[in-house]
Amino acid sequence: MEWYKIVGSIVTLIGSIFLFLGALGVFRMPDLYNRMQAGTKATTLGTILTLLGIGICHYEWLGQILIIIMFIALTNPISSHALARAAHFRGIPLTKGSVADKLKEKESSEVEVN
Amino acid sequence: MNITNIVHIIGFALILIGFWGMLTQKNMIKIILGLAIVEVGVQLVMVAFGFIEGRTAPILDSAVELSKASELIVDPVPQALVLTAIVIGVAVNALMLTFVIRLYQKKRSLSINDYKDLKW
Amino acid sequence: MIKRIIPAILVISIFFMLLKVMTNITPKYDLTGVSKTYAEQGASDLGAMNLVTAIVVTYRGLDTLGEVAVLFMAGTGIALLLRRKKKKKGSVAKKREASEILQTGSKLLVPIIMMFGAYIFINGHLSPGGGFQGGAAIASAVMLMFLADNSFKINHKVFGLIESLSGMFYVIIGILGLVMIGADHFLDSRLLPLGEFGKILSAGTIPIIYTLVGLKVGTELASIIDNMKGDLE
Amino acid sequence: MELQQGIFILMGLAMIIAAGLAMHVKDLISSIIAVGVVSLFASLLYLLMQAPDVAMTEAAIGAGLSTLIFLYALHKTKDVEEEND
Amino acid sequence: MTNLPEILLQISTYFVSAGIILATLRLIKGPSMADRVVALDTFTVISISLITLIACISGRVIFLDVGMVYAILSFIGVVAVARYLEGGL
Repeated sequence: MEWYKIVGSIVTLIGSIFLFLGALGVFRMPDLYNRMQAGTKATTLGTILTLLGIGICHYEWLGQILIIIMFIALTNPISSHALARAAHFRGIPLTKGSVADKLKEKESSEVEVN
Repeated sequence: MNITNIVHIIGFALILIGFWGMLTQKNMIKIILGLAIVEVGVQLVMVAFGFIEGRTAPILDSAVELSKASELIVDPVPQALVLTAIVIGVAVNALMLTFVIRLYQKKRSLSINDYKDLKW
Repeated sequence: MIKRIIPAILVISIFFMLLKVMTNITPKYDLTGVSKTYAEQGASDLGAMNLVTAIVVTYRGLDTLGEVAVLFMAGTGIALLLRRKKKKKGSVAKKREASEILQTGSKLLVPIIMMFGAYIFINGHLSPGGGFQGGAAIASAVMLMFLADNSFKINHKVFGLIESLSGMFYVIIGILGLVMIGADHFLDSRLLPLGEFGKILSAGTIPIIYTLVGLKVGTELASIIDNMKGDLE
Repeated sequence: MELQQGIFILMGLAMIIAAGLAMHVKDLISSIIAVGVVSLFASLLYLLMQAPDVAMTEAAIGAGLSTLIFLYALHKTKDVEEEND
Repeated sequence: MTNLPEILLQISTYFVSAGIILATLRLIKGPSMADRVVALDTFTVISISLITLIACISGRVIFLDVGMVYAILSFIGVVAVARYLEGGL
């Protein structure tokens, strides 16, 4: 019984719970921006933890797994940022309880200056 | 109910859905999307023909013993066929979409019902 | 009404056809015929770890040549159909620029994706992957530059040169096999020594052929995307 | 073994639902996205059927290239479509 | 006790499958197309970890290459749809 396998599988389990919670947030959150936050932040953390756990289980694969983690950390924020910006310009409304809309404030102030 | 049969059912269901969409939709882009779904179904069925349960991928690295390779790996020939079919599929889709764009520039319509030049 | 009935009849008949096919399939339990031969002899014969690569490049090399030709014809057809017209002044619709994060990120990611595509097709005989996948990755890098930068244009001369040179060398390697090995060895990969099993420089000409195929497929798909984008010049 | 069959059936159901959605919804972007989902799950199925080469091809082409080609075609034929909506 | 890691990995596979089901429900429900794109984004991220789990269960290191391709190329589709929606294509 190797101890690193137990540690790795526990880390994987925590990561998969984060993945599940992210998907639950995608399903349950009230508006698009909240859903996007759940679907990006939680799932990115979950994926990184899952990969790390498997990397601990099979320590000889750790190099490739670190490369995958680097790719995810580089690409995931870009896609969700582009999507959120597009949804904002498309005019998809925020939910009722939201308190701040910085992009709109910035745009309106730029229009006033011009 | 083994895995080959499950994948065959999935593939055949995709083929039927794609055909139904191709035959009933009016929008030409949607017809091409139906053809893309049919392609995915056919490729799934073809890969499932070569799948053997309990065997591993046809790449002979340290996990596969070289002398007993033919008893340990799945069939590589359908995989090679599907590999080329996918690339061809996307090129053919692009060509058909080009035809749609040209037709649209001619008649300003995407509906298949507006093109009845050869209808008898 | 008739427009619903005829498709329904057709789909139901296709369903019964597929049902007939499905009930006659028995799952395989062993390799048979040609695939058994490939699995037994492929490794010692060609020195490639990846048997799919061995089949695509050497055993079925002529099919791959034909496929590259089909891809070339599709690309040419798209370029012919979507010929560009000269731009009239002031007629161009204004497009929204990409955000700064996307621009910076694409500057960071495009070289990585290009390098990764090259890694995929150079390692085609050792790991999954090969010319088609690597070509798709290179085309995706070009696509990311199109998405991030509205004024980006590809250099048609360089792309056309790479495409035609790689296609030409592919055919030349095939004919060399015909000349040097024997009459029925078109596109044979055993021109060069097979080398040590499992190293990068092994398996004869398979890495060279897959690199050429990768360059050709990548430039081909990139020019298809460029033509589909088709802004007026 | 049970778990593996369960994953196959789950992914197959997701694929069939996405394909039906692609043919059913009115708006074209949603149906292009649904076809992207179909090709994503197809790539996972290839991986489960021990065909990593095919899975890699489907991932590299179905993820970006095919979606973008459809979107360009949609962009070029857009003006009438927005009138109809 | 000896096969505790395998049991834990199986439980993680169940959690990931439940995530797929929930994201599929959002794909069906999604009122606007942007919601469906969010579902696609979630699918791609989940599928990377599923690929790694498959590689771990079947014990082949070569499957990680597919995961690498997915990790670096799958975001391009989402970016393409986003650029289309904001009118910059």
